Amino acid sequence: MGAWRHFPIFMITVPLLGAVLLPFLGYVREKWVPYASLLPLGTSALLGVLLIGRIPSGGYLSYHMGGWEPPFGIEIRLDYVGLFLMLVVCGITTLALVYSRRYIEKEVSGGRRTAYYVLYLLMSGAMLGFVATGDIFNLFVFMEILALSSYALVAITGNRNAVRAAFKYILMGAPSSIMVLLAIGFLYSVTGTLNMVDLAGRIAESGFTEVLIVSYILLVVGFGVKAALFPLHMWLPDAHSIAPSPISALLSGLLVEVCAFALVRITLSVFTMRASDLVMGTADAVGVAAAAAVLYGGIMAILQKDLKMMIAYSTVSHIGYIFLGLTAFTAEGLTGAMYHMLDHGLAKACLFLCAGNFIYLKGYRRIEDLKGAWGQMPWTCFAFALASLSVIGIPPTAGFISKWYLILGNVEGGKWLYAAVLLAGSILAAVYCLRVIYYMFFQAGKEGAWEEYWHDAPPAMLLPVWVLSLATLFFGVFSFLIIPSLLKAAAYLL
Amino acid sequence: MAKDIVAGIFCCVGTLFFIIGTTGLLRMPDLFTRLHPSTKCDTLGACSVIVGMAVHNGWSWDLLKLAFIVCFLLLSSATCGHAIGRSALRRNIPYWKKKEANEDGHGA
Amino acid sequence: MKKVAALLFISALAVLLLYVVASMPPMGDPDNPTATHVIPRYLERAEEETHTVNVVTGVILNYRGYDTMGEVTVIFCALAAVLAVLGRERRGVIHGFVDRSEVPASVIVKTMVRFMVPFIILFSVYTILHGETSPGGGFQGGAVIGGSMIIFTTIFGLYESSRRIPLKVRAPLEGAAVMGFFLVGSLGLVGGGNFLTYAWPRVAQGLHPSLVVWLTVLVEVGIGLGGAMVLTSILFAMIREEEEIAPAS
Amino acid sequence: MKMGTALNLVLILLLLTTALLAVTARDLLAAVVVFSVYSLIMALMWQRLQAPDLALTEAAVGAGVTTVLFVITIFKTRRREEE
Repeated sequence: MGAWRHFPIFMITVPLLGAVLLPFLGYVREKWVPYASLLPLGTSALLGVLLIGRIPSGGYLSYHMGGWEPPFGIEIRLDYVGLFLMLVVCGITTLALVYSRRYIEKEVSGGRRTAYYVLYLLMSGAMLGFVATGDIFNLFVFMEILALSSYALVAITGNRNAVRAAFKYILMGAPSSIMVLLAIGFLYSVTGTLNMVDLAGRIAESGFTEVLIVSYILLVVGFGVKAALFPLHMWLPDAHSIAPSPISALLSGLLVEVCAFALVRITLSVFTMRASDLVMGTADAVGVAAAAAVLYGGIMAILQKDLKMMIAYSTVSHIGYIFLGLTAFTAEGLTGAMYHMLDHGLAKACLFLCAGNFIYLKGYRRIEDLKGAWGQMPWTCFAFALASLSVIGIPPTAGFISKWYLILGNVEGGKWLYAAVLLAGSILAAVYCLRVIYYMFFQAGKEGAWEEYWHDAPPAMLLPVWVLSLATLFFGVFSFLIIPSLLKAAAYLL
Repeated sequence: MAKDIVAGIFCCVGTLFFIIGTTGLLRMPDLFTRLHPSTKCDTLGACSVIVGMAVHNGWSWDLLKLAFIVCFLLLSSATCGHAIGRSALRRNIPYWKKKEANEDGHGA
Repeated sequence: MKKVAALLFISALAVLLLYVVASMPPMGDPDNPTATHVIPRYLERAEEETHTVNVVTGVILNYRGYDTMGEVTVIFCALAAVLAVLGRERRGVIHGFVDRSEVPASVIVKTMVRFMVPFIILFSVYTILHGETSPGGGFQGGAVIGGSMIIFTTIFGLYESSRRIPLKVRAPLEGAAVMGFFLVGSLGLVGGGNFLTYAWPRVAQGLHPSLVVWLTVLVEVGIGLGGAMVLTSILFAMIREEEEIAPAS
Repeated sequence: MKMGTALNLVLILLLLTTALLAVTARDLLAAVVVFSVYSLIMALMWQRLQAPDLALTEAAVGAGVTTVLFVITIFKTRRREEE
């Protein structure tokens, strides 16, 4: 045991510390804030990279906070899947932060800029803590930071629409937080513990079935709202399309997935064995909702006129994909869902940042405005096309791999209908993505609108976009680096 | 025993003042007349309850705390009453006139 | 229609919750799962292990200190959220707020507030410093200081009170709670402990136990200062008017 | 009935009443004032449930600070709820 066992906790706390130090820097030298905020996230990413290979794919790292053994103190429990997700979080947040500087200078007024970076760091740190923790109340605490910072970040531009979208988000989000808190309280009252592993054992012995059932339902609904599972997704399209683009990328590419992951963790590691009947019943319901989400999100995305709105509805659809993989309860399905979290995160972040480039340079939000955009902003358009391919699931990209495993998992679990729904979702994705690509590359622009001068987004905004889109390609071609370990970890989780 | 009786009397007197004060607050017709029972009787009521508690408790360091509570209560209650009354006066909040009271029966 | 749906939803939820509460283990039963699993150790050994007489403080700052670190981050996050929506005063610009009240505070009120505020702050300092022996602690004390700042500001105005607690004091101290936790947490690493170790294993190895008490008090002071500054900053951000009264000299 | 139970019942009834009033009041300032009363009763409840730390927090934050912040918010926006 070297110093590396302390890395996870510093991955989480360094961004939080950075966030509380920023206001002072904002007072002394406001211009340095965007650059300085990169430092804590970079540190986290570095520590995460150093952790690669330390955690075996069948095992986990258990870190006892304050040295108190688990049921008494708080435990950080990081398995292979958790570390994988933490690395995804670090990568995407760092890239979107690089992107932020120019975009935020334009969209957010002076007095609020420091607050933007503070909230950004808080959100990143909270996501890392959320993924890593092994204590169910600690999960709630980090969920609160996450929720609070995301409400504020949606509203940060301060115009009327943004505030309204944020308010809608709060109206959905606050009750869901209360539901999760109530569920945790109920669980504590019948088990007397908050540690997830300990809870699993105590639940197996507990005789209070009614309380357990209700608390599970509350957890599913609570996290379902946060993850925007189909009937509870109402807040998502507004919030995700109106927020500043880097924040949209974070919300769509990470936040909903992290919440879905939390639900999975609770399902698989807290409500095990004894509660399996109950979980199966709820899982069926979730499966139906997820299948509906895939189709509904796809159809709504086709109907949209606003580019960011379209991408947001696509997220609703893809959350359905992830949940369909999870409810298959097979190693392949789970692997597919995990891998889909990665490639959807990368692709969605890339799409939103591309949309941000269009807004930043031209102020164009509608899809029709993009006619002939390729002649003016080729780099952005190419990245957009590449990420779209991953969203559709065309072979060399990562989207293909994850969809392949998702369908495989559902077929293996005997759920042919869901496999068909997944395929249908891909066709819908092809329709809404290819339409945009068609406009960009093969349609002539309006006279003069795009022909004025050749200038693409500044390098600081192109670099993250390209890194993200190339990453979808990379993880498609080199999926064999990760998939076997994920399969092993998934089999261990089940 | 005698101590308990004295303490009980003080507490009862205090509670009585509270009841009177609250009744006054509900029954009085306008802001200025309501200020009168609510501030005066509350101060007196709370103070005599505290005196009762002090008697019940006997000699100890807790007496000092009670004395402080009485001090702060007297100061803050009087100041609050003054501030409310003064701002109401300056904002020309209308006084109560007997005729209006008769019209709607209860006065308030 | 909407109202009926909302009513139905609420009543369904209420029935569900009442049903759960009815089937929960009876309150106060010594055989409850809550009373037999984790709690006994807290109650029996907290004083020896955490060196805090107040078990609550021992649990929230030591056994579950990481949760409390998250909570203070939530508080800080609330401030950041308020500033993200309302904006914040900037350096070198003196801000004021237009006094909307038609009645200025009288001399009596001003004198009383000037007399009382030090006592309130004294009380909150007492609450913060005695968090490990008696009920209270950083959260409560910080809130009381914040309350005293609210009283002072409503009577004397934003200009006076932001002269006493200027931005250059508030900006670094707003995160004092998280910083305190991080500092104490990192100190835990010295000597082979884990993050947030308050030196209990080191005490077992022969270090003086007052170290643990001092670290606890340090965290409490951090929480108190941070909470007070966060509340003050939220208040200032809320009552600040958009127009800037005078540029800095 | 024991004195303690009676007191608990009274407190719970007051708690419910104030909670309902706070939700239903059309005048937002009245709602805030009732909510502050609710917090105060809640603080008493915490004390009766033997949680003095919580009681202190509730009294300071719930009844004190949030009330003032709510009042400021109301004076910055509209006082009446729209019908």
